[in-house]
Amino acid sequence: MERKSEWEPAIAGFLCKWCSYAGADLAGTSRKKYPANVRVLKVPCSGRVDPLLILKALRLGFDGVLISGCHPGDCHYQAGNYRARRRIALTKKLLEYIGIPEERVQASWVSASEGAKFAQVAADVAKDIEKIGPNKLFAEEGR
Amino acid sequence: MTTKKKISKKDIGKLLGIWSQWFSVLVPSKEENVAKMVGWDGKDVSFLVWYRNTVVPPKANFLPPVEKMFSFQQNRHGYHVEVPQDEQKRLIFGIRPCDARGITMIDKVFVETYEDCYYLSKRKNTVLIGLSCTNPYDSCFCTSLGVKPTESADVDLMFTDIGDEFLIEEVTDKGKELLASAGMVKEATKADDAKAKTVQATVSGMVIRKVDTKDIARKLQACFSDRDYWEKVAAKCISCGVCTFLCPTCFCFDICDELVKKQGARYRGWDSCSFRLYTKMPMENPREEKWRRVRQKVCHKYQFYPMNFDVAACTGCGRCIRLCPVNWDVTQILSSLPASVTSRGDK
Amino acid sequence: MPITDISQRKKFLDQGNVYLPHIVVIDRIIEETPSVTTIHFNFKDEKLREGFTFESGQFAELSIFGIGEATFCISSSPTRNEHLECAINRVGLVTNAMHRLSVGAEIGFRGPYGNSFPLELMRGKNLVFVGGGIGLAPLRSLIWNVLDNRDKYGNVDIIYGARSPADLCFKYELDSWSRDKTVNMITTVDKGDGKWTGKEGFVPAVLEQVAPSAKNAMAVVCGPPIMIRLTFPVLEKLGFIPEQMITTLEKRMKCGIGKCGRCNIGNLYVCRDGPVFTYAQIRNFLSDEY
Amino acid sequence: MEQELRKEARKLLEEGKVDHIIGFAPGSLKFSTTPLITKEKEEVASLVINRFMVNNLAKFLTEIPGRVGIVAKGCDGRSIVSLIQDNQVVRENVVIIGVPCSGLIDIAKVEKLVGKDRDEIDDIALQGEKVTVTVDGKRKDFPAKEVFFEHCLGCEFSTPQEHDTLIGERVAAVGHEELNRKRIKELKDMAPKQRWAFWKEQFTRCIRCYACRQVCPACFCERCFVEESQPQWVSPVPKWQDNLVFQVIRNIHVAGRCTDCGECERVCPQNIPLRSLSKEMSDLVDEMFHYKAGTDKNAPSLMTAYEHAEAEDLFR
Repeated sequence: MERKSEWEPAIAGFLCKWCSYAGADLAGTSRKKYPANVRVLKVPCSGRVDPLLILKALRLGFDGVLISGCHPGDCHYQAGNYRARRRIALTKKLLEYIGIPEERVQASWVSASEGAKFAQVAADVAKDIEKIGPNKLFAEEGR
Repeated sequence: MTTKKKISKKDIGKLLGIWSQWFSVLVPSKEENVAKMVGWDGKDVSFLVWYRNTVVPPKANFLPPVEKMFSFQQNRHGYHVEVPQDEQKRLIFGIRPCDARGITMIDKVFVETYEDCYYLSKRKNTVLIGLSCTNPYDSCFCTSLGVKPTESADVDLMFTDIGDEFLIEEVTDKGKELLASAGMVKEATKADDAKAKTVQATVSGMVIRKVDTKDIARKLQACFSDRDYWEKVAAKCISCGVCTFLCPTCFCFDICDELVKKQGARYRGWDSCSFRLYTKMPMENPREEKWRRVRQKVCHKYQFYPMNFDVAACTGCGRCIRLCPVNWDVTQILSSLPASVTSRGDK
Repeated sequence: MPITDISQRKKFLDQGNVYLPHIVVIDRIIEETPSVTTIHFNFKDEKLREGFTFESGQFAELSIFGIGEATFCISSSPTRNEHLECAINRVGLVTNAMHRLSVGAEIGFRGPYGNSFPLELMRGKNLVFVGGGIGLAPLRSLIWNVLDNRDKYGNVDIIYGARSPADLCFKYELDSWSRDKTVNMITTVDKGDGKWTGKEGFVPAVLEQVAPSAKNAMAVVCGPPIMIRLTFPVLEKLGFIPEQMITTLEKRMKCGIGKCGRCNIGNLYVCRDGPVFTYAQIRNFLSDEY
Repeated sequence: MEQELRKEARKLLEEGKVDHIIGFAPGSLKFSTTPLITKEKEEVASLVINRFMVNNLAKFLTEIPGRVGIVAKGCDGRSIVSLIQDNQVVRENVVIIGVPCSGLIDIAKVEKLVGKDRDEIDDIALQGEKVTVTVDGKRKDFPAKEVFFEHCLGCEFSTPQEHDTLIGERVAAVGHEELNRKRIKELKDMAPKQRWAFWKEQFTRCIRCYACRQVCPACFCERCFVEESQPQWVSPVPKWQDNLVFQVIRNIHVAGRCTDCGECERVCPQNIPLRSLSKEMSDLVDEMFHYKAGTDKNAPSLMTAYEHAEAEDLFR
């Protein structure tokens, strides 16, 4: 039914270097198949992910944003991911409120040993975003 | 003396219709209750009833809040630069004398030494039709700055409200041409002229806010280093850009580049001396403190600009008073300037 | 009154749109100090390469497309016109990006803008150049201009200082100037390192020690604002009158042509009425706004 | 009440308990006030209390040195507490002169209701929950809820909780739940695409005068992210995309600090409905984290605190 198009979603993936980044690595080395749509950006902690980074990624035309950090309780810096959680939760909700589809901004907890989970998350996120199509939110010139 | 013309108010729609054949006609219009000059829809002339003045001054039609200067793309031969062309002929109907004067003041800056083609191309392609004030705001103080609410030499045609009709003064030849093919425009009589005179006197009398502008430049020079005075005056200013952005004579701008997905462009947009970063250099900022910025704003309008162009860069439109978030009132400042330096100097 | 009449200013190949940059190509990059590099560049267009003229003291707006524009004085001399040079201090968005460029890069150039050093006034006079840090860049253009027409001028004193030996710009030329018997070259640093054999001390203090005569002289001062502010009183002490003191100022600029508003000192715009001023012109504002 | 306030302010200055008084003086326009920031005891005679004291004076606390006596409505009081929580203000340096406030009159609403501008209106008088507006000698009555600011209708703390003295009696706000969130509800009823189109249109008008940010007591950053140039996150010229990014991020930055004083929306010269963003943000903060800005000076600020289990449904 759906016409196959050239377009492939581009996803900005902010991955905590202590867990999800290693998780993504593991997914790669253990040959778990996951779509190549996630452009990985290594961050020192999910707590580093300023909402500005999320919005800037969308502003620059990324079709989606994935933030992934250590499971609650496992933060290398004790509470970075707890703080990230509040921030990301509010950002997601506010962006939804102004009309950015919730699929565009997603978050997950993936540990260094969860290569399979990362592959799954990446695939799911890519599928979600494929469904809603390319990000043209900021494309219109306007004034 | 040139003979004056007149037109019935109910014919304004028709007149604008005729002009629409040659021009993109702009009239005062409210969008979300913010009045500005925007494209006429071809029928609505209700502004003749509600319009006092726009929130956004018509300078925005020549120096827009943001404007693309050029776009660029890199290919294997290097950069390819493209300048957007704006050759549209425009006619602004209903500009107030204060705002028309404001445009004349910005003209001076954008013409001298180097011509600013972005501003001037729009300026040259635009005809200004002035409309006299009938109901000035209590914040207006134009008469203190030599602007008459019902007369203007800064437009092509000047319309004065004399009841059911407008008296039309042909200020420029361009203006005269505009009336040539308008059948509904009649010759004005002496009685019409007399009516206009009465209106002029009445409306001028309605501008109640007064500032003694004589000697202001000298007084400002005298108190330039009076830090205590300027600190006090600046205390409640919040350093936003409302007064400057919406001032009909302010022209400062910023230039910046943008590059998204290999599509690049250079833009310019309004900037304000109220902003702390306006003069920020890597190591120093000559106007880091708020009182210096407030002083700059006042001195530029009433001391520096007059030194360069022999006239104060203020038309008394009162926007800065009406729209200020904290009611910072420049007329109070101008009336309270100390006669001489009374406090410690600066630095 | 501005030193040069603005209305007489020569506009370079008037093209209608003064905001459109010409393309120049970087042909050499020299590391001056850890934070300063000099770029040598030339116009891509051959006609411009042939026809371009400027005067010592003028500046230009250089831009990297997609990053932005910034103001630089032209540090090469019009007497050596085979290419243009600008010294770039790495301090902000544009200058940091400039430091990442390599030879062959194409950048935008607008200019030359501003007035220039009053060579006519300086002719036959003894000249005192006082520079600090990257402030030597505009002076360098003038110094070469003078040295290339050596017989037109009297004595030449150059007093140049920087924070440390590593922060001295144009080291390769400082040496040649000190070897020049017609030049009295004094280099100083705020704090020397083990190898430093020259003077130590702030520029205004060293100037006071050197005490050049004010007779038939003109002083040209350029450096960080604090140095400029402290140097003028010293010159006054040495007998210089405000009309004998010249400086070139740096301010935040965007347009370079007197429109965008931010570089004013009183009613004067540094870009349009300057950047070269006499002390007489700006002394009322100097303590206050610069 | 005004007499009591002036006496109190004068006393504070005379006794050397404060160096500055921040309050409201009559403005130069009809139905307006202006912030009064003074060291002079003579000047406190011009302090006023009325229904037009719109500014959130907490904004000035971070820039006035020394000890300060400040006139605070409920929302100002919350902003002061929030600044204390963020270590921007030392409690001991502030004498909070609480002024209970059941709601402020939104002059823009009055103008719209009577079809006249501020300076054409002769009188506006509040009696109980009724506002009488006189234009050209003719009087018209409106229920207070129609002329009060929307945020006043949602006010939960009409008397500042944190205060050193209180001028006048505690009052309850003229609340109105439905009107308070009417515009937010309308937005939520739209499809996401419509909402985006709505905000795009709003931010196309933005001229980036930063009045919203400058007037906000919660925006106390030394340097705002929009002014960062390395990297330049947001273009300094008002393109709608960047205007939107600016405002959304600003709202996230002040989440847990915004006390719904409504100043950002009031001062916007382009009438961008900014409270429709900030109020929704406050609601989200309350719903998700049970946090109300500026209500507990000893509580850690929202973004530095956390519970072990919260908002987990938003994470994979």
